[in-house]
Amino acid sequence: MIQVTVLAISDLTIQHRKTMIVQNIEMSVDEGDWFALVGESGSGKSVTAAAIGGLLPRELKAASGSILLDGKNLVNLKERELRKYRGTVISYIFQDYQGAFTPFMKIGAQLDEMLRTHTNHSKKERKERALHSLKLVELPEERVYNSYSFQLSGGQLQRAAIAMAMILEPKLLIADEPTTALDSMTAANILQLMADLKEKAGCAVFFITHDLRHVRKYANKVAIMRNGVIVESGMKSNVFHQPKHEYTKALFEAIPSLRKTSARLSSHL
Amino acid sequence: MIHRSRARIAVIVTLAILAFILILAPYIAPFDPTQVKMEERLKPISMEHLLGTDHLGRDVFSRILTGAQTTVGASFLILFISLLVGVPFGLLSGYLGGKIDRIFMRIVDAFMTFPDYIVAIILSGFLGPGMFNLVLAIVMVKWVGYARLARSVVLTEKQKDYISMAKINGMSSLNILRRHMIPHVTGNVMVLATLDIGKIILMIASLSYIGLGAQPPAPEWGAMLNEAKGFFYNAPQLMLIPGLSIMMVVLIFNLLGDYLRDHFDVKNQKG
Amino acid sequence: MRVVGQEILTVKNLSKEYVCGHKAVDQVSLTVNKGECLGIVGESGSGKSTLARCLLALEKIDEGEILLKEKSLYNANKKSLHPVRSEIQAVFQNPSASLNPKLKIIDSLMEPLDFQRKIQPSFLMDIRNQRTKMAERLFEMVGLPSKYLSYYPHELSGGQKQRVIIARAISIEPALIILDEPTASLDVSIQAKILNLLKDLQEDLGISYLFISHDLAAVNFMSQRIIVMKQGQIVDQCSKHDLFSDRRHPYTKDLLHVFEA
Amino acid sequence: MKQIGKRLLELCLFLFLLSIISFVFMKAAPGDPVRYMLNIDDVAISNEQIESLREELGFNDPVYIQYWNWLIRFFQFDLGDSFMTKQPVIEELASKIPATLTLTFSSMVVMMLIAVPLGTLAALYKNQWIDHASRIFALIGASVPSFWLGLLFIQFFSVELGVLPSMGSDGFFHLIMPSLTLGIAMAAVYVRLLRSSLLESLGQDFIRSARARGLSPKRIFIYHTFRHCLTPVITIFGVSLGSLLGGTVIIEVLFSYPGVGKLVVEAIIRRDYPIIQGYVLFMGLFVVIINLLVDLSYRYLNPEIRLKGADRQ
Repeated sequence: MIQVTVLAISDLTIQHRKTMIVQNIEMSVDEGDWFALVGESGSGKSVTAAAIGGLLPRELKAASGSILLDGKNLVNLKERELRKYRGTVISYIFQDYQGAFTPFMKIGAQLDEMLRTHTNHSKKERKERALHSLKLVELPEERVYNSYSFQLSGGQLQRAAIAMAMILEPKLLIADEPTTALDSMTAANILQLMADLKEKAGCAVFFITHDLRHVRKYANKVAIMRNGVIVESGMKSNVFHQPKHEYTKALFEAIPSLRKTSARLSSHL
Repeated sequence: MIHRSRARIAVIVTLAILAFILILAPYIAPFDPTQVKMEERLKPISMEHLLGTDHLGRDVFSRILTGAQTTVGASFLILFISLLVGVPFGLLSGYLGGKIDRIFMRIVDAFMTFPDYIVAIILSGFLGPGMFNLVLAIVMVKWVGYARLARSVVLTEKQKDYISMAKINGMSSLNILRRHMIPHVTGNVMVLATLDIGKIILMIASLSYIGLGAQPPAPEWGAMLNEAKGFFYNAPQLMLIPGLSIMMVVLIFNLLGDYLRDHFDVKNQKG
Repeated sequence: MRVVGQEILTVKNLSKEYVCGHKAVDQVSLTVNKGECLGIVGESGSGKSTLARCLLALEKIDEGEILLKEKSLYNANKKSLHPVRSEIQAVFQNPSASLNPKLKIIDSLMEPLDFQRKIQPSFLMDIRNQRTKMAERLFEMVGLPSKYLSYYPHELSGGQKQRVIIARAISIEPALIILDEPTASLDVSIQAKILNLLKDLQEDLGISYLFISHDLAAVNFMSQRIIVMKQGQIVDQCSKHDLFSDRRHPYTKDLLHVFEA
Repeated sequence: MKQIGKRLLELCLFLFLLSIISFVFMKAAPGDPVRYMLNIDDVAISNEQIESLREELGFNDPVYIQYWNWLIRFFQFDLGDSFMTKQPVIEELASKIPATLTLTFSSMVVMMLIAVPLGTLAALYKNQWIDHASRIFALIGASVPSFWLGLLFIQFFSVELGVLPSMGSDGFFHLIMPSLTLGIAMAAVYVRLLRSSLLESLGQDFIRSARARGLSPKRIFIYHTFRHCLTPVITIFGVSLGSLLGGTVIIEVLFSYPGVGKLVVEAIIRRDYPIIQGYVLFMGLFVVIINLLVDLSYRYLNPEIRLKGADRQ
């Protein structure tokens, strides 16, 4: 089946006053992809993710290049236009699950608010869809619908955030380190959930992480980023088995692996 | 970074001038501030009387200088005592915690629920008008703020790992307080103190204005404003000059306070 | 390479209950031998950090006993706790929180040596009274240029700060260092260097480690023996070589599955 | 509801303590109250007269009896008589309280009219000219003695233009200058607090998530940002209402505005203790009510407190 390109970023540069945060990056994400953008802190991966949905803080701006979504360049869209894409075509989940929901509004109310903003379904229809979306992420839908965020655990909150993100069946789900703040067990379940939802909805996942171990199991494409530049990218199998760039090799060797027990880790970075 | 060093020089220079006036006021004042000369009443600004004379013929310039000593001097005294009482109290209560801390919090809450002006007025009411009673009243109001600040700084730092590290090294509580807590507390207290001086000066002036602070003929800025009330028509400058002096001094300290707060925030944020 | 025999740390049926009745640490017993690294792996809430704080006498324990070089650490009163206590040091997860932002690096580094005059670390004997020289040597041992001694913590990176903390931990040549998630907040490349440094220091100075982390791979890399904790209890214990044997506890197998992928 | 009950109990205890303190203060105050009572009218008085009055008023009874009697009379709204006017303190206060409350309320309105728009704009347009303007306004406002500002108003409006009355309080015009003076002074403090709490709310993670969901800026501001910063704003408002009351004392004296503040200052100068004591209790009651209202707003605004029963941050 021909690959429909969902997102195509070309020659994107983002600046903070004079300093370059991200320099002429190229990447493209097709329907059904799990595209992993890997980089250490300060590599500019989160800034790239934010730029896609136009969520850059005021002092950062996309100096040049284009972000094509379904053929439309988002960079020069006005805020009012871009807003229509957020939540419907592009949706986000963040590392800090506490910050996904407004603390003094019930989870159900926030789901309802989003549906009211982007659709004109009736109240009953909205409630059904909200409950259904919570069911999809394996949460006790009635209880979660009527509770506040401080009444849920970290794992539950992140699941509810995924439900919120997937409720309008976006084309692109941007996940900025969604499991970093979770236990390894809960994290594994969340990643599995995201993979299942991706298959069902057929959307693309743009996955930001600093941990290559998550990438090995779920991603099909990967890009390695360092100091605002993409040093290597391609299909996961190629990059994992024959890494070309020095930095990529060093990253792989720096991870303590369970199987081969070496006396020292390579750390010539 | 020039902006910062330029601001620092400006601040130091103004402080020096202020200190100079405060200490040397009685000597550089051309006339005796309380000496009444009815024939010299309500003179306009002249070479002889730089700021004219008031309704009793006293030289306004001399009164402003010596007035500075009362108003600003008293507020430094209040600040000093409040710090001396408040900071140790807050440090111990914050560090030791437990019952002492709970009792302390009850006292602070009681003080804090009342607006400081009201407490100062009532206290000086019971103690009776007069500068000494006013100073005492304001100290009783102000010390709580510093105790609370010291306590909150200690509480936040107490949980930090470097305090656990110090405990692991077997350092005594006293050593921990002295070596680790004091630097944090001094930073924050300095900022609060500079911002507070302005408030204290205003409080002294206001309470003296309504007759609770300095009693005539003391040359206190607030009291001078009260005396000038009757002479709007013929000598408006009598009312302008003390007001302006209060405003300038308070403005200087508020500017200094803002500067210190930004300076210390930078250090705190990074730390 | 491992020196068998002399037991540095012995913990017997240690329990710690929080006021809400939740048993944070439940009947934990373990031993650490000289020059050995014992690993403890567990999710957050498994009680591994509470155990560490109990061993460091930062928190009281409800039951059980802690022996450090056969001397009891727990039921000693404050005064006699002191000599035993200097035998144990710690490295925590967040390097920025372990250094007082208002003190220069050299003052934080030399704090243990400044406040425990009686201690004579073997590798600093010749310069015990020259504070700056000692600081420079300690920095050499952890691979930091001595110009950082006069810096303030906010001028250093996470990895550099963690090296300062490690230098401080080894400065009084303790018998045991408790490492509670020492590299969790560092990037992969920096984590590798820090783990290598810890291994080098263990070989050079023969200090025993208690390496605590949620990352089974890091624990496996550092330790000879591994303990798995869940809800305050030790659910599994094995030497590193038979980590993959099928006698492992199901929870350990789940962890293996997650980290091995 | 349990915490509110606890809070109410706490506040009643506080009031009770307050009455004891003010009673003790009255006893410990220097000067002989009986002597003040008598020689107010500059009439020569013999010692016997003072002695007989002392006996009659029960000043010679043991302290706790005096306090007990005082407490009983207190619950019958009898706070004794003012030394100066011989009128019952309750009536003296009751006649003046409405004036002070109107002044406080109108100053509060002035404060809100200035501080809320300026503070909000300063936060929304950070580091632009409106923000710097608000910073300068706050700096000047905090440096100008409020009573001096009043004097300038009198000088300008009454003396020069003769437009506004500078004395008394029968009518709207008498209210303008005092409330303007006090309102502006308070606005200067409130503007910066409002700005920082709004900035803090704007920076919250859940605001970024709301934006990522494609909600409209207007909706985000009203239902999310503003609602979040309401809690700190109300706390600051509660505190500033207290210091607003403090300010009224000075302003009432300045504009000889016949409120409770002016009364208490005269009472202090004339050592009229019953009035002072009555004022302390009135203030205590007023502050207690404000605290209770602020507490209730916490429970309403912050579900976490309502459900978990955690007391105020």
